[in-house]
This record gives sequence, structure tokens and C-alpha cells, in this order.
Amino acid sequence: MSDAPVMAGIMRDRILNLLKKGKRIDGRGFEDYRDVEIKTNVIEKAEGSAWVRLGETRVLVGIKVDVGEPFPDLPDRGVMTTNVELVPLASPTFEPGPPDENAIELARIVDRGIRESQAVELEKLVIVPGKLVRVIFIDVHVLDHDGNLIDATGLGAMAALLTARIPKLEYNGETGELVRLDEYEPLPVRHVPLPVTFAKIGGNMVVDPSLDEERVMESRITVTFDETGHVSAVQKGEGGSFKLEEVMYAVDTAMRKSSELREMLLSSVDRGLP
Amino acid sequence: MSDAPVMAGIMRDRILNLLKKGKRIDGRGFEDYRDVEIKTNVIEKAEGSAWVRLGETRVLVGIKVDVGEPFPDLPDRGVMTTNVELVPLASPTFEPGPPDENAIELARIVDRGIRESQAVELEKLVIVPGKLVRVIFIDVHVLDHDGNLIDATGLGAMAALLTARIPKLEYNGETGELVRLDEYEPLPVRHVPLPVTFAKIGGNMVVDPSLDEERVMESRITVTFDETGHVSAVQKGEGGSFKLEEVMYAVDTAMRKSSELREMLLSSVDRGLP
Amino acid sequence: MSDAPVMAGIMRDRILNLLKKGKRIDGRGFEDYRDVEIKTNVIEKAEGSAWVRLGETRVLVGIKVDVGEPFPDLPDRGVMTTNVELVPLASPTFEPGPPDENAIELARIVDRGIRESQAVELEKLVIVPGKLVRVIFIDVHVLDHDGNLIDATGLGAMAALLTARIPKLEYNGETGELVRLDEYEPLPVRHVPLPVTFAKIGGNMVVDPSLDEERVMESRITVTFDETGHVSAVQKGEGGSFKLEEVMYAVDTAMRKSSELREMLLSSVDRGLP
Amino acid sequence: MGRPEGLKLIDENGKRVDGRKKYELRKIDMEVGILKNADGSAYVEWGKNKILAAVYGPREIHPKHLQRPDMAVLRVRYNMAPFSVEERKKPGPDRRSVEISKVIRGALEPALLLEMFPRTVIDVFIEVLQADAGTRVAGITAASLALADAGIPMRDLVAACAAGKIDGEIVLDLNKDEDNYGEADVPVAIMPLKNDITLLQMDGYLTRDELLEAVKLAIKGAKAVYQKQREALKEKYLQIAQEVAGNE
Amino acid sequence: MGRPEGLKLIDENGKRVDGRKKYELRKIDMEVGILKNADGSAYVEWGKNKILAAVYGPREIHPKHLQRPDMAVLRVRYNMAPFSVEERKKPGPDRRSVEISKVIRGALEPALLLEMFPRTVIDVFIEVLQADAGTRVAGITAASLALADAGIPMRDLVAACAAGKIDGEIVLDLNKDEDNYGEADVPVAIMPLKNDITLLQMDGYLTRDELLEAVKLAIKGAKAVYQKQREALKEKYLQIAQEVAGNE
Amino acid sequence: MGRPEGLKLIDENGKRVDGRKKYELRKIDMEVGILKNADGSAYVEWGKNKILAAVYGPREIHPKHLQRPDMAVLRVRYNMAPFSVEERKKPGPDRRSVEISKVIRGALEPALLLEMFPRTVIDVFIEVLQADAGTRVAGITAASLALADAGIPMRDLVAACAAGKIDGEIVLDLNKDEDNYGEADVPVAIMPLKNDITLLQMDGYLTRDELLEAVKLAIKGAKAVYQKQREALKEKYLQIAQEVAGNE
Repeated sequence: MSDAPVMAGIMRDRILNLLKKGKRIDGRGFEDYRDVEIKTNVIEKAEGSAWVRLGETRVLVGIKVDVGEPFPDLPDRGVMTTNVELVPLASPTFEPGPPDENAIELARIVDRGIRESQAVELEKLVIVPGKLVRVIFIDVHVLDHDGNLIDATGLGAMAALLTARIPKLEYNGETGELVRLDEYEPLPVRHVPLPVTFAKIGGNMVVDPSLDEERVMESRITVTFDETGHVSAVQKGEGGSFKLEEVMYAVDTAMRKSSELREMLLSSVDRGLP
Repeated sequence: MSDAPVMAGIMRDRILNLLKKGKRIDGRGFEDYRDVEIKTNVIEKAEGSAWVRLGETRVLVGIKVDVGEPFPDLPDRGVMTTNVELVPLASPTFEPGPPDENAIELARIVDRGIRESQAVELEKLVIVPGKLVRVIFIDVHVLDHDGNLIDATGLGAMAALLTARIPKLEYNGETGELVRLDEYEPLPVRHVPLPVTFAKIGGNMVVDPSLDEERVMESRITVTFDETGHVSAVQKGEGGSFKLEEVMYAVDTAMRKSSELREMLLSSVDRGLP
Repeated sequence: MSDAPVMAGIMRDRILNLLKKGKRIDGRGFEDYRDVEIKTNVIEKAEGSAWVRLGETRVLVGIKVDVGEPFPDLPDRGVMTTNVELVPLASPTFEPGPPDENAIELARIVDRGIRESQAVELEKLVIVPGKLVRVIFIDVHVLDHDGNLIDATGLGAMAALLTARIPKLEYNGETGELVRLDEYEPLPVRHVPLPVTFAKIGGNMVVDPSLDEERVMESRITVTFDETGHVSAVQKGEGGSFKLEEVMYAVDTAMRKSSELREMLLSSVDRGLP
Repeated sequence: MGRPEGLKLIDENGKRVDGRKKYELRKIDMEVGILKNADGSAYVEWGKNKILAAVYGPREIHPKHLQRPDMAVLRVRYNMAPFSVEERKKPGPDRRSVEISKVIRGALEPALLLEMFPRTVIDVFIEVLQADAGTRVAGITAASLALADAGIPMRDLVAACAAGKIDGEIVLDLNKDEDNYGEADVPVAIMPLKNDITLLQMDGYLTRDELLEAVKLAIKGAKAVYQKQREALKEKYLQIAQEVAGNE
Repeated sequence: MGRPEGLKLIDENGKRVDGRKKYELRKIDMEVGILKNADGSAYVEWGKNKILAAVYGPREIHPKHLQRPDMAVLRVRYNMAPFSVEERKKPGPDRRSVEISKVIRGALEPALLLEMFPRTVIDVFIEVLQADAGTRVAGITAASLALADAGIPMRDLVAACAAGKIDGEIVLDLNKDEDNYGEADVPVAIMPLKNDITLLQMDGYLTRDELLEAVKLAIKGAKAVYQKQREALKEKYLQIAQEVAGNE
Repeated sequence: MGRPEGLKLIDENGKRVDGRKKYELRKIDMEVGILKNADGSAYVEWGKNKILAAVYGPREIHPKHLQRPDMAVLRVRYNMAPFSVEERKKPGPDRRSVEISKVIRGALEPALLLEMFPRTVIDVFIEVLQADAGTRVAGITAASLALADAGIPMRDLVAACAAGKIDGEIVLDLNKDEDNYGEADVPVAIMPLKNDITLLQMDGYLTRDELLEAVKLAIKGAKAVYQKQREALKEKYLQIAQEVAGNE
């Protein structure tokens, strides 16, 4: 354990030296994602689910759909919440307990990207306006943390939403009874926003940082684009700073990379653009 | 304080040496309970209550009865919950705070024994099916911990349930009003399950372990029998292991001992079998 | 940091030596309050608010008014709760987290003083008896702690209550709808109870202790009088003890000082006695 | 709480709802040294109040940074059993019990020679098994006995009692109905040897004169409680002495 | 839970709701060493149960006062993913998972040579990704593989299985419907080399004879599970051996 | 939030709901050094936002294991008073304030020479006394002043401002109505000396070009805020200088 800081120092030097030569420690180019694998409908008891592997990072996303009250100021919208559990099985640095600031930030970045692009048509999830709506829980279980949890979670959440099937409901306005039918329908998903995250290391911008890279990065920035070319979330993370040109680079590169990721995602869920 | 491990080692050796000679440290036989004392209706503000002394172990059980909603999947049943507080007054090892794993395991073993034998006729505690039922709180306050809290708690819970008297209710279906009458009736109790706990020490099985014995035991097993000869709960506790023959011995001995305890209990609450 | 105990010892000696000569460390007489400043309506988004400076102690009190259910045993009364946040911005000794025993005691002393004199006419805040009443939140945010938070908070709470303006409501008994009008009315306040706090230091009783004095005091006593000459709360705080004569002195002095404070308060909120 | 119609707390003969006279204490029983694990313990029945107090310590304190180099730390936890009151109380501390724990600590502290045990903690646990008004004074009374039973050096016992106002009159030792429907409750704790007041609270609405009358009455009550405490301790020591003698 | 009308758990041909025979296990798949960060890991699919287990340690323990001078501390955390059950489960430990964590710790502990790693901690994390009755026995089975994968010295693997009673008959390895509408569930864990029982619980209502029949049946099931564990480990080591060979 | 019918955020004359022009800041007042206990403090009124920031440290850190051997730890707590918003906010941190605390820490950290104070902590407390959109940029602005007031060595002040999109146009510094009914909010913090961006978030829906326009506009706003910060500090130092002179 006492070797940890020394090892970190050596790793840091190695990563920086390679970056100076235009190389990343795992051989990728600065704009290359690691290998991505997506499996959907892996949890039969969830209305939707997706398992994503991004390099050695693994996340599992489950969608549960329930019925509840809308927010008082949004009576004509279904409710959507995103929760991330950084369970201690996934990393020696994760602790048991309620979500910490890292889990909360991660959940909120991904949630904002989906919410602000109105990817899920929440207005179609109203049963009785102001009284009864569908409630969608996006629950993220991180299984192995090898860096860039944001993009892995963003992919997993969209894969699970795109493949979720929810039971049709029949509402009897007179009796107030709600019957769950044995028919299923897809969740109404209209856009596919995907976050693209960059680490700044020794002044270099690299996409999809691995855990080794995250450990030595000065700063982090995430830009979420959907397929219409709109940005639905931006987040500078951790300490450090960016120049305006670096932000512009990140935005432009994110547009391109999210497009590639989206293509890959849609082909793995066997679906075209909504 | 620094003498504690040494003292523990000496106590361990003494207990083991005596057991080899067929003796227990407090002079009991392997199948002997310590002295038991039961007082009921000790808390007038509770619908039922019992104070139990098992050797120097003392527990106080109070029953409160309220009105509430049934569980959605059990609309035709009253609700019963068991809660144990290991208050720091009872032992130098108990800490203030919400129930820890020991308190939770204890509550759940006792609760299961009562619930699975259907000792309390929860189906008789329904006021309006699916809407309004009696809610029974079994609250256990441990006052002095000298070992075998499970059996003491089991005795106390049954003593309190058997002697509880709850106010009759009158429900007006039209107005929805619920009137509490000034008449009282007993709780409907149909069975008397009682846990019997064994410690395994140096390969020996002893019933009703004292705290000194618990400190050196390898393992623990509890078997709960009711008066019909049915088992309603079994729990192997702590580390260690049992051979199948030891389990069989525990089951057969528990049947016998629970019968003795039950006789004693019923005579102290001045009541025959339900 | 290691100098802290030494400094405390020196300060202690200085304070005690001065008190023997009839002097306080900041030059005040034993029955003198520090300089008081009160500003009201400082938070436009709150129904009432007051900022109080007592020497270098600063508290901010906000009143929010909502609608909710009455307590079951008080169906004909509005609900009032007092909450104090000792935010860590205000003192190096305050920690983030839920209210600790100091925050709770402070809130409860001030709350009792107001509640027991029936200063707020809670019976006028009922919309539908047993169903719907106004709920008043008195939230105290301590901004700088330089001693005697009780009296500062008491002043702030009364200043905020006296100047609060709540929206009129129209309740439609048939539809059950509650409409918030664009007209405002004052909160019904009938009495002005104010706590007066004494520290006992080296056997001397001094009013309005500063933080330096609180650090060395043996004991503390607070007496709350309203303008009718009634006491609505007394609290001996911390360790130490009082002689009966000291209690009598505190009571009589508190009556006088609360009267002075009340005059000052009413003139700063530009209002006569209710 | 809404007072039941026609309820009179003092009848035409000057008798209170439980038949007591104005200055009469409820029945009080005390027993010392009744728990095995605690270093000291006491049980007090005071009217319908049933209170158990235990003391552990002086002992090591965790976490260490709470340690004081010059004296023992005194911790007090007042706790109500869920079944101790009419309406079941959710387990765990609420705001009321946090405040009561704090004022009880302040009431006991002046009696203890904490400076004799630097870097340690003395824990006082008060469990209210049944509550019927006056639990804090009964709790202080029990805790003080438990401290003595634990052999903690004390300047004096702490004895406590409340007075209050019901139907316009100042009376001793309110019970639950009197507390609910009365006008004020004034709990007081004293160290009787020197007449030191270590707890004083008032919850209600009194004139200056009524307040002082109540304080004085509560002090008288506390002195009567003190006598009972001394008897309970004597009985305990007597019992031990007899046991010792019996063993010889 | 109210049993749906007409639901038969065993049909006229002796077949159960999922087509199994009385003494038949559900389909069980095991994979060892599938996580990067954990020191050891295993994934078990057991019927519809999907369970992931990971082991970290022996490693430093925080806070330090939990340290044991003579042995490693074993910590076990059984946790259900919110989406693992029909009705979404609120994240975080509930009373059930606290108890299950405790009994699983007791089931694994006797297999471990904890005395070899004094002052350290071995953490076992069990994540239930999908639950369908029998998660604790599947969790023990997975955890035991993960411990072996982490290279923690063990006296034996721990293998587990449940038996139960449905429609009056003792059967092996209940699924969710059988657990909900059956009469009893008896989870058992063993160290097969010496036939040591390290977990035994019973939730239900059985005669003495039924109970013992169920225990014996569960032990048989656990022995079958043990064979699968050994195969999964062999496969893993074989794979490693091949990789090593391939690299040479 | 459902937008009130007929509400126009920019009128025919290009004026916003509070009368401002598109690129106009709200009224901003700053005061430095207003608390006694804190090592540094500042108060910022920014439109209807009222924000108080305090700094304690460098000071000892508890618990010790959070200590870093090579630098000070920076902790930031953003907290809203219950009465700061229309609907009373329950006291204590919610998910939003946890995230904001984290991004504010990231925005301040690059300005601080933390390596000068190894093994210590610098605590920044931001109390939102009244909130009206833009509390995080106002909070950063206040915190930066409080750090300077505390004498913490800094590479530069951190100045912050937001831009956003309302009724299709990119404008500076949204107020509450504009934030509620607008299309996007882009808070930005910078260290103006070297044009380093230390906070950047976007909440809304913008094209690439709109986003970059907003970022550039927010940077301009932050530079204006920077001037006000410098003036506030100057005023404070001037005041001190005068006091010193007056005392001589």
C-alpha cells in the first residue's frame, strides 16, 4: 500500500511522456474510444436494461416503470429520475453508503443530457393530468470502474430506454381503477443524446479517459449531443481549467464522436433513429 | 482494559475444561435452562407487556396496537412488526443508534417464529379489507444482556401477546368513522411458538448459553417449536459449523425444551393452551 | 492551535479579575446588553424576515407560511415550528450536519417562549378545523456567533413574526379548492415575549454574555417575559448551579431588560404593542 | 391539548384528580443496583413513571478526540421505550429527548468530581419504560442513585422534583393529566447539602410571583425526594453488609 | 402472499411450475474472475437469479479500531439492485439484507483461514442483479468462488442450496412462485469435504421429520452445486494455463 | 415549469422582464470582510440573490485520514437557507446542492496555491440567503472574495457569470423567470488574468453555435464581475488603511 504514491508518480510520468509523443498509454489515438460492447434486455424483471462494457469499465442500467403523482409544477409530464449506485464491488475506492458527490454528479450529468433534449416524451406518460403519471426510474449499477463512467452510463441509459417495454394501462375514469394489461409497448423515446467526455492531461485533450488517465488528469469536460446536432448538457468536472479553444475543440469533437457512438448503439439495439 | 483478552483466554480454557468433564461453568447440565421469571402487564400504558428474566438476562417487551393500512399484497391480514432495541444501558458492548445487525437478526428470528406458526390470527385483525387493519408493534427493550437474548425475547413476546388486551373498535361503514370503545378483548393468539437456542463450544452442544459461553462459542443454532410439534423457524447463527447429527440433536432437544418452557410460560400467565 | 488552552486560561483569568472589580471585559456593566441592530423584511421571498446584530453576533430569521394538516390533538390550531441551523460559516466550532443538541436546545427555548405566551394566535390560522391550517416555519440561520444566540434569536423571531405578511386565502368548501389571493395580511401576533439570558461567572451574574464570557461561564439561565409581565419560559443551561437568590435576581432583572429590549424592538419595526 | 369538558383538576375539597393534596408527592419507590452489567444502576417508580438508569464508567472514550485532558467527559442519554406512552413512540432520539438529555447532563455535572478521571467518559443511560409526566425529574433522581451505586465520587446527590400550576393554583409534582391540561410545569433539581439549583426549566405561563412560588415548592419536593434517595442507598448498603456478614 | 386461485405448484405428473421434477435443480451457470478491479470475482446465474460477487483483500481496514490483532476481519455485504425485483427496491440496505449479510458471513467464515492475515480485512460484496428466490444460497456459492479466485486460503469451498415444502411435498431449490406460495424454505450451506453445515435457516412451518428431510435434501443439492463450482474453477485455471502457454 | 400564457421574456423593444437589455448584468453589490469569526468573508447581492461566503483555514483537518501530505484539502459547502426560495426548502443538503458544491470546488481549486499548506484544510462555506437564479456564479464570486479576504494565496481571483437563451436569443445573466421559462443556462467561471475557464456547465438545449456564443458572452460578463471584485477588495483595503492611519 505504501508503494501506491510512488507507483502513481511513475504512471503519471509514463502517461505524460507518451502524450508528448502523441501516444496514449493503451495505444489509442487521442480521439479513440476504447472497445464498446452493449447487451440489452439482460434483466428480465426490469422493463428495460442494458449492460455496457467500455474497455474494462462495466455498467448495468435497469429501467423500472411505476405509477405515481406528477410534480405539482409539471402536471402534464411523467416523472423520470436517474440514480447511480457506485457499489463497492466495482472499485477499491467505492464505499458502501448513500450516493456520494461522485455518484450524484454522474447521475445528474446523464439525467440532464436526457431530460434537456426531451429524449423521453414525458408528456406521453400522463394517465390523469395532475394526478397520475408514469414514473420512470433509471437505475445505474456500476460493476467495474476503469474510467469514464459518464459515457458508459450515458450509453447504457439510452440503450435501456430504447429497448424498454412497458405494460399498457387501462384507466377507468369512473371507478378510478387502473388495470395493467398484458400488452406491452415501447417507451416513447424521441432523441438519442450521448455524452462524450474528455480528459485534459499535460495540456492534451483525450477522449474516453481510462482510469489510469483519470488519475493523472488536470480536468475533465463532458459534452452531450443528440442526433439533431443540439447540445443538451455540458459539464466541466474536477479541478483544473480549459482555454476557450479547448472548449471549442471538445464541443466539435463531441459532435463527431457522439455520432459514431450513436450509430454503434443503434445497430446494437437493432433500431434506427427514433 | 488491557487485561480483557487475557481474562477471556482464561475464561475460555476454564469453560472448555469443565465441558470436557460434562460440566458447565455455572453448574448447569447441558440441557438445563437458567432460572426463568416472567411478569406480565408491567407497563399499563401498553396493550400488553412482559418482563422476562433468564438468569441475569432481562428483557422487557411491550405490545402497542394501532390502526393502519394493510400491506398491498396481504389485504386480508393485520400487520405485525417486531423491533428490538439493544439499548446501551444493557451492556457495555451496545452502542446508541439505530438497530445494528445483531438487533435486526434477533428481531427477525423471533418475528419469523411467531409469524410462520401464524401464532397471532392476523386475519381476525382486519377492519376494512385492503384499507384498515390493526397494526401490532412488538417492541423489545433489552435491559441486561447476560446471554441468550433470543429465547428471552421469544418468551417475552409470547407472554406479552398472550396477556395483551386491545380496545374494541366500532367502524361505521357509512361515515368511515372509527370509534374506540371502552371495552377490551384479548389479542387472538392461536399458537405458542418458543425459540430454543444452543451454543456449540469445543464440540459440545449446550442449551441457553450464558454470556460467558456465548463469548467462547464456535456457533449457535436456534429452533422454534410451537405446541403442535411444528417448527416455525430455524437459524444457525455466527460462524462455525454443525454436523447433521448435531442439527438433529438440536431439533429433538428443542422440541422437548420448548414444551417445558411453554408449560412454565402458560402457568405464569395463568392460561392454558390457546 | 496548541496555544488555544493557554490562551483560554489567560482569558479566563482576565475576565475573572475584571469581574471582581465590577467590570466586564468589553467595558459593559453587568446589566448592559451589547449594541443591538434589527432590520426587517430583508428576505423578500420569505413572508417575514429579520436580521439581528447583537454585538458581533448575527442571526437571520425567515418566516415561511404554508398550508397543511393540524396536529390530531390540536385540530383548532395552526401549526408553528422553530428550526435553528448553526451553519459552519458562523463559527469554527459549528459542524455541517443535522441540528445538534445546541441547535435543538436553542430552537426549543425560543419556541417555548413564543408558544407558551400564545404570542402567535394559532387559533386564527385554521382554514378547515381538523383538516387544513396554516403552517408557520420559523427558520433561524445563525451567521456569526459571538455569544448569546438565545436572545438574538428571540429578538429575530419576534421581529420577523411582527412584520410578516401572509397571503389571504379563499377556501371553497364545496370544491375543496384553496385559492391564494394577491392580498396580504399581517400574522396575528398578540404578545411579544423576549428571552433574557444571564451567565454566571466566578459567582457573578452578567446579562447578554459575549462568546468570551460564555467560554468561561459556570452556568447559564434564560428567562422569557412578555409585555404582560408573564414568564413563558425559563431554562437553566449547561453545568454549574444557581442559588435561589440568583434565580430571583435573574427573574427580576429579566423582567426589566425584556421591557427595554421590547421597546427597542417595537421602535425598530415601527409598531406599538400588539 | 384540548381539555375534556367539565374536567376539574382540583375539586371542591381541594383534592387533585388522583386524590392527592396540593403539596403531596406521588408514591415514589426506589431500588438501587438492580442490573448486572452496568457499573451502577437504579430503578425508580414515581407515580406511573417507571424509569431505569444505568452508569458505565469511568471508561475509555471512543472516538478519542472527544477525550478531555483535565477531566472526565459526562455523557447522558435519555431515551423513551416505544411502549412507554399512549401513542407508540418511534424508537430513537427526537428533538425533545435530545434537549432533555442535555439539561439532565447539566443537572448532574456539578455534583460529579469529573477532574478525578481525566481522559475517560462516564456514561449515564436513562430508559423511560413508562411515562406519566415528570420523567426528567424522575430520571435525574434515578441517575443520581446509579452514579452513587457506581461509586463515582460526588459532592452531593442530585434530587429533583417539579411543581406546576393547575386550575390557577401552584401544586407539587404534576401527573400526566395535570401536565396536559395545566398552566405550567416547573422541573427543578438541587444538590440539597448547599441548596444548589442544578436544573430549572419552566414550560407554561406564570407571573413572577407564581414562578418563584413554584420554584420554592419544587425545591421542597426535591428535598423530600432526597430523603428517599438516602434511604434507598442505605437499604442497598445494609443489604450488602448483611450479605457480606452472611458469607463470613 | 395471496395465492392465485387454482394455482398448483405440483401437477398430476409430479411436475413443478417450471417443469422441474421434485429433486431437480434449476439451471446453474458459473463464471469465475470476470471483474478487473476486484481481487476475485464470480458470476452465477441460477434459474433467473443473476448474482455477482467480488472479493477485495486482505487489505488495510478503516477505521483502525475494527482491526483484530489475531486474525483478518471478514465483512460481507449482500445488496440488491433496485431493478432486481418486480417492484423497484429502494437503494440501500434494509433489515432483510442486513440479516442476510450477517448469516452469509457466518456461512463463509468457517471456510477461511483468517488467522493468516491478522489486522486486515477481507471484503465480500454480493450484488443481486436479478432475484428469483434462493439469492442467499446463490450468493454464498458465488462468494465462495470469488474468494477462491482471490487466492484467499480456504479449508474448503462453501456450496449452498435450498430445499422447501410446496403443496405438501419436500422439494429441492424453490423458485419465486414456489417460495411465495409454498409452505417452507430451508436454505443450507455446507463445506462438502467434511459435511460441515455453515448456514441453516428455516422460514415456514414444518414438522420435525419434514424439516430434517428438507435439510438432507438441501445438502444433496449443495453437493451438486459443489461439483459445478469445481468445474467452474477448473475451467478458469485451464483458461489461464492456456493463456500462459499461449504467451510462451 | 409550465410557462404562464402570454409571458414574453423579451419584449418588442428588446427589453427583458426586469427591464434589462440583452447583454446587461443585474445590479451587483459586493462587500468584503463582514463576519467576525470567519478568517475571510464576503457578501454579494446579485439581483435578488443574497449570498454570504466564509472561509476558514488553512486549519487542522478532522478526521485525519482526509489529510493530504502534499497539499491542503479544499472543501466547499453550498447551502440554501430554508427561507431563500418561494417554497420552503427542507434544511440540509439535497442532490442539487451536493453537485453544486462539487463544481464550485472545481472552479475555485485551480486558483489556489494549495501546495503551500500541506496536511491542512481550507473550508469554503456558501450560504444562499435568497435565491433568484445564478446562485452558483454569485456563490463562486463571493467565495473568491472571501478567500482573498482570508489571505489565502491565489493565482488569480475567480469571477463567474452565466449566459443563457430565452425566447430564441442568447442573453447575459438570467434571472429566475428567465431561468424557469428560458431554453438554456450556461454558468461559467474564469480566472481572468489568463482567460482560464474553471467552471462550465450547460443546462438546456442549444446548437453548437449558440453554445459557444453563450460561453463567450458569459466570459464577458465574468470579466465585468471581476472588475467589481477588484473594486470591492480595494475598498476594503482602503478602509483598513484608513483605519490603520486613524489609529496612528
